[in-house]
Amino acid sequence: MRKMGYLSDKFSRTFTPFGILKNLFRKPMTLQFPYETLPPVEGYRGRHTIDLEKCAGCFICSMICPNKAIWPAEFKGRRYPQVNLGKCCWCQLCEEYCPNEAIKLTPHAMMVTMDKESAILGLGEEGFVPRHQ
Amino acid sequence: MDIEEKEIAFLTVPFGPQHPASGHFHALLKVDGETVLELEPHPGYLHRGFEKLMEYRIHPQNCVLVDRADVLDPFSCELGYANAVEKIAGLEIPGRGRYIRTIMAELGRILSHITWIGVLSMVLGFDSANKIAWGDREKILRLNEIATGGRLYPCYLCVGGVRRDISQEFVDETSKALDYLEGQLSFYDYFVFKNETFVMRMEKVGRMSAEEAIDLGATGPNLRACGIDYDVRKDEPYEAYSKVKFNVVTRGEGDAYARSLCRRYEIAESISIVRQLLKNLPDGPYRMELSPVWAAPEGESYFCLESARGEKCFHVVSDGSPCPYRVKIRAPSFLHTLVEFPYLAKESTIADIPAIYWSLDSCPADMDR
Amino acid sequence: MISDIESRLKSKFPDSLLNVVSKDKRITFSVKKEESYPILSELKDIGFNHLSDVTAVDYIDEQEFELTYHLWSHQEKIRAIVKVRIPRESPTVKSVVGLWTGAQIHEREDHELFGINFEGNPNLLPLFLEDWEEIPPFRKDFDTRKYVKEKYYLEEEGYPVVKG
Amino acid sequence: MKKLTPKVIKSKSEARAWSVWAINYFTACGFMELLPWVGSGYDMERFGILAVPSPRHADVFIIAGYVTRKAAKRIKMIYDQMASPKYVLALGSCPMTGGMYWDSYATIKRVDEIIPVDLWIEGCPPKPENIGHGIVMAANAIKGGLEGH
Repeated sequence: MRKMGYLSDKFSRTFTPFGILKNLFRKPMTLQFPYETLPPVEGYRGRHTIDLEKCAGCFICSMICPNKAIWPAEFKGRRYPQVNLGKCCWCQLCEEYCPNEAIKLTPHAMMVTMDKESAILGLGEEGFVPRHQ
Repeated sequence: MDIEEKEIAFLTVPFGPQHPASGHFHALLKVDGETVLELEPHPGYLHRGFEKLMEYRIHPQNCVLVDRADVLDPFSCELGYANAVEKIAGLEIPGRGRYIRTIMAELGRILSHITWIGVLSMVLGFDSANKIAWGDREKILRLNEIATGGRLYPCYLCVGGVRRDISQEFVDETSKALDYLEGQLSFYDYFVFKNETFVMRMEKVGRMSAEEAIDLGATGPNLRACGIDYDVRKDEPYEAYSKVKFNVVTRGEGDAYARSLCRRYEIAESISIVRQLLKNLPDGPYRMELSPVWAAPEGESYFCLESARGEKCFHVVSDGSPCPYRVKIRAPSFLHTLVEFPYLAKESTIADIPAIYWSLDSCPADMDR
Repeated sequence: MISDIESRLKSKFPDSLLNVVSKDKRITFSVKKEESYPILSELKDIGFNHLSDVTAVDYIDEQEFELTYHLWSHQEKIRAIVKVRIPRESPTVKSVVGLWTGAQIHEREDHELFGINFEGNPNLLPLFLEDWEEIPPFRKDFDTRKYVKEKYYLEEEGYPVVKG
Repeated sequence: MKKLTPKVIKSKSEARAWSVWAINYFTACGFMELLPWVGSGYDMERFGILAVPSPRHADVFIIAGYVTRKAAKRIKMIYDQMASPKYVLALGSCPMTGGMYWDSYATIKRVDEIIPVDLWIEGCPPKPENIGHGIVMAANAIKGGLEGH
């Protein structure tokens, strides 16, 4: 006789008809990726945006950044912070420490590149211009 | 030629970093036929020198960096570091911040245990349970995303409280996810933990008695499986654990199956803890206002907490400057992999090595820091 | 309880316990290097059977290492923290592998990252780093940013461009 | 229901695009974001990607995070054993520029010093949807004739 184990009936009968029926009509767990994805959450920390008017050029964001991902860059005669997504760790310290909320993180998170240089967010009219495809 | 003079050479089998069951950890097995005579661990593949890096960063940057130390249960590292620094300065966190921290710590424990069920069943070749378990952990990561904005690494703590408040949407989503996971637990019972092959693979494998476990420095579910009810949440209550009722899961056998059951019942405990916390969540401030370049006063503190793997302690020495002078992380996986695993692997067969290794639930990133 | 542990220690080692602090189930005291082993074995007999951690802190301006033994007793649920100061030039201290087997790996890590050698520890091979030539990396006089700048980055001015 | 069109494999590169096998050696914390892909969250086997234990059968090497010096030797060894049209996918910012551990003495700052990398996916670690975006992009690129190394 097999020694009784720790749980009450040690060896479950793996063939349980109701279990199979229950699983037969359950929604599949897999999301068909390109057609179905989970809706993005509005508080998610994704790519950065910057408001050029609000930015006072104090570069507190580049000082607080743990990975030194924010470097000054020239744009129309003034120096603005430029984010290098290749170094960033999306910790949102720059948004927290910016005195006049110029730099913000958006829930946009689709960042795939073939070459490394396009990881640096270029400066454009309405803030950062992603150079990805 | 006489057999005795010839020095018997044993075969050494590498249980390498590229083995599907080994994680990022290398061990040399000295093998005589099927039985393993001796196991020589070679860690260091994920060593980034955390404690050295933390001496160059100020406290908010450290709170972001430190949750990369343990990949399977990131929130426990943040909780440890923030509490250790607060103990030096003697800060008192507002009530709501304590409750939110405890909720996130318990959700991190559930996340780590469900990921462990997936990895263990993959290692035992039980792929269907692995796929289902890794599909289930999405629910907790979804909660992380809603509450903190980050999926795997919440980066949610700062010295003095929590960086964001949790919304009513998070509370509803959490109760829905917990009900779903409670239903899944009964599914895991009948599908994994009472499965005949799983029980035969795990029973009487890697057995250690209570004295051996204490001497080897085991903590967490591995120690509680040997019958000793050492749980830091009960013995040195921190955050809001003194206000919740839960019991410490212990079993007596001390083998791989007892460790698995310990973790399975701990998920049920954590679910009930989070429900109690969500029920009486106080209002009010969730964070203390500290200056951006806040410096802890001179002093030293040793804060212990119960992470998913065991007792995780932070020894922080501060010399009054914004950066900590020295941080030492006591990682539970450090002892599981480099002391208990070689001890348990003696006289076991090669086929049992993955079962023992992952029944100790040691995370290679947590071991190397 | 914590008071009778303190009294028992004081009776055994009258003058070698310095600045004893015992507060909310924790007893903390520092000890001279010579008497570290007998006091630790006495603590083990009292009932501190779980060695949680052996931490090394490098006080470079006082030219000393400070080893902290964190012990925990499962019966009385009390934590004991023992501090030992050792000189920085030739840091040697008696190993406690005989008392707790778990200490073997803590000492091996401290040996590799700080250069403290523990007499009596059989296996002090390198643990994390493979063929490491510089001084032990966790010492205060090893500057990791200067090391990284020479080895990996060309110049720091604009973007740190990587060599090669 | 979606229209189930039979998939007609027209060219060699298209056949190669839909059966890219990944080696089962996931280095670091990016593996935690690959779990939905390896498991049943998004299930990469729908794209023909299988986690294969031996480098001889593998086509793509997924570098899932920071690379320490000790691991760099093994990564180089495994990369050399892979069959010729091989691709490398790097997750996160640590392989690209050292990212989080830019001042650590033990990690390699740029992975493409060791092995040539074809596709970078940013994120720390990147979201599964982001990895999916990368996988679809890689498959189209291979179908379009991206020659590996």
